[in-house]
Amino acid sequence: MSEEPLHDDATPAVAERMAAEALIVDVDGYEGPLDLLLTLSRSQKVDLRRVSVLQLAEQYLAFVEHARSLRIELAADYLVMAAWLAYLKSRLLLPPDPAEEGPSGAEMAAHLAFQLERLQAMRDAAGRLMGRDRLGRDVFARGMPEDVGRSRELRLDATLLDLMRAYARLRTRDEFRPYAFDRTEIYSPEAALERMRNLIGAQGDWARLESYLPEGWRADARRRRSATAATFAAALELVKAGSVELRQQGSFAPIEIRRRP
Amino acid sequence: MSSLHDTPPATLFGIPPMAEQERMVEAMLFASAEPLTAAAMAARMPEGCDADEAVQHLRRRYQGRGVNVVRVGEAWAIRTAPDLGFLMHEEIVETRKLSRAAIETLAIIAYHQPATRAEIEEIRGVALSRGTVDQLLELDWIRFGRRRNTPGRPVTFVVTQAFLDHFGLESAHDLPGLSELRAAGLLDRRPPPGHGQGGEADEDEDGPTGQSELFED
Amino acid sequence: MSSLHDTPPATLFGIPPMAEQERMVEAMLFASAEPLTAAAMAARMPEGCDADEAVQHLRRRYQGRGVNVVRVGEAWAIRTAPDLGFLMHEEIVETRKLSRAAIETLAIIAYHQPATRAEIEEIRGVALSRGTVDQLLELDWIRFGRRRNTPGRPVTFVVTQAFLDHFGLESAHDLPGLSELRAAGLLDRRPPPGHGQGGEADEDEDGPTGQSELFED
Repeated sequence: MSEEPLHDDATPAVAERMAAEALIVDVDGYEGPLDLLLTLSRSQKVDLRRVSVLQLAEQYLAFVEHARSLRIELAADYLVMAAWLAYLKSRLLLPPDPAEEGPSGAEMAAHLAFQLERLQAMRDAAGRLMGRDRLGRDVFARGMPEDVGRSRELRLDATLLDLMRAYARLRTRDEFRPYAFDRTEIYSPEAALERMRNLIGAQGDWARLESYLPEGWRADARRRRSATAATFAAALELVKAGSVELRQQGSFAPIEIRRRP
Repeated sequence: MSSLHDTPPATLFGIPPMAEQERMVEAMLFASAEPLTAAAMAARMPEGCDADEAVQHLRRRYQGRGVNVVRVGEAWAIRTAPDLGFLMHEEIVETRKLSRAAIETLAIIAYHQPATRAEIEEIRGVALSRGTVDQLLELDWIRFGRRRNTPGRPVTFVVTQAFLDHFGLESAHDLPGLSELRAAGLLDRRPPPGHGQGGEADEDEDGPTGQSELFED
Repeated sequence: MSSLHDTPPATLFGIPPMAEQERMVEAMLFASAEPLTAAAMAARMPEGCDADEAVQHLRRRYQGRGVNVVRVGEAWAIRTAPDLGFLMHEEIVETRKLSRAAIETLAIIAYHQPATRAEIEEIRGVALSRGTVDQLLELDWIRFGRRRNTPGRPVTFVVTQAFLDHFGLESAHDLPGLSELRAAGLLDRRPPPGHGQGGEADEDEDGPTGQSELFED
């Protein structure tokens, strides 16, 4: 359920998540829908492998209904799960439609049972882990690490956290940088207009627009593109001013320009 | 082993006898609060010493004693015997109480490692909160592992030597109940049905089960 | 002295056998941050124990070993045998945090490698001092990479294996990207003032292009 959208945190989520978490806490202290389902499944008093998913779905939907009747605002996760369980329930109850694509109700139910069993297993494992003899509580390290033969060597150190924080700091500072155009190969419309004004007076015949590109801006593709755009913009400016005419014989045909007779 | 007093500090051939090497390893392990690898100890010992063998001798010597030589991942440390913890009330280091989310996240990383954020969230059924990972990183119980070779190349988390040291584990193989969980298929990366194709599960070059690459050592 | 394994942890009379008391003293002296008097140890031990006698046994046991039980005023402590002091030399290294300039430079090289001096200066917005580079080279965390095929053929910097080892990374690819840093809480999600769409800024979170060419070695 929460797998795809949350995958590798594509960022829009943090604030939403925090808000969602705040809500989750309100739902009687359950840590999410799976936790709630796990708690409900205990009421069936059977091995998790034998749990009736259909019954569980009904219990969950009843819980959600109940919460609604009490006007408890449920976090979105709970509602998504409710919708999914309602769908699962219908898949389990209705005879399978051979035309329908996707996993069968039984497969979906089996996966849910697996998720519950796995979550329970991880809880148990966490409990056993925390119950071990722990350093600093049950087992102790040397209280007096010895400083014999003090040879002072200065070592410079940094942790991975330092490194990542430094990078994060630099990169966030970047976000503050005022907007600036970083490209260098730019021929400005102002320059083009200046140049056209001087040249156009000398020519009365139709000439290709490209022939007005300045020297040094014709060979390199990036420079040519910039100069063409600027020259075209300047030409339009001159048409508007009434000093030149533009024509093009067809789509993608060369654009031609001449001084207005 | 013969009495240490009879053996000169160095033999004619320049390599100290094993009993002497054992003393050296003993001194170094006692002096350090952190686990030391055999390689790190060998680097400080005279040429030709075998820190690995010396530490094995030392380990046997301290069996059943008030302090023991324990293995911590690739390294060795001396730690007090667990049954004597009651004597050390004054030495107890109060640790910040971990949230349930942090404890579960830690367990999931330990048992499924290397584990991605998405996998942790899938198992717990809730988003992994900011701060939970941070807390575990700051405790130095988890670190970033290799990126997963799946779309998006997500970072993974693995547990650290400090984790092993804290929980008294020789290696991540020794996590309680690990083999039972694995046998029950509960550590498999099993995609939800219908996510079969294109999902992250099948491009896994890391193998179908978690816990694979880390234990290659 | 009889093996500890044969003796039960407590006798019929409730007083632990001497071997057990010796274990207790051993553990306390090991874990304590300062020398302990026999009285202080006795206070922590079960009723009826004789810490004085136990410490004498322990002292004999450690005679000739790599560490010894020594008297410090009225108290007792475990100390490295004097002849092994030479092994402690590497133990005492003063560590100092890397300067901000150095850590930032290192971060840029790690994320953007191979990186030229000009690129580092552009990202940091200040000139790169020779001392900073020298320091990182001396630490063996960066080295010179291949020259860049641009005018002037500037030298580039890349990170070293020692860098990866120190920071517990398998490769520089495994460094988390910006959005991952943010998710881990290492980066405040504070949209810059007047920068409407705060989040969009990190399309190229993995660090620009650089990363690809770098791993040719």
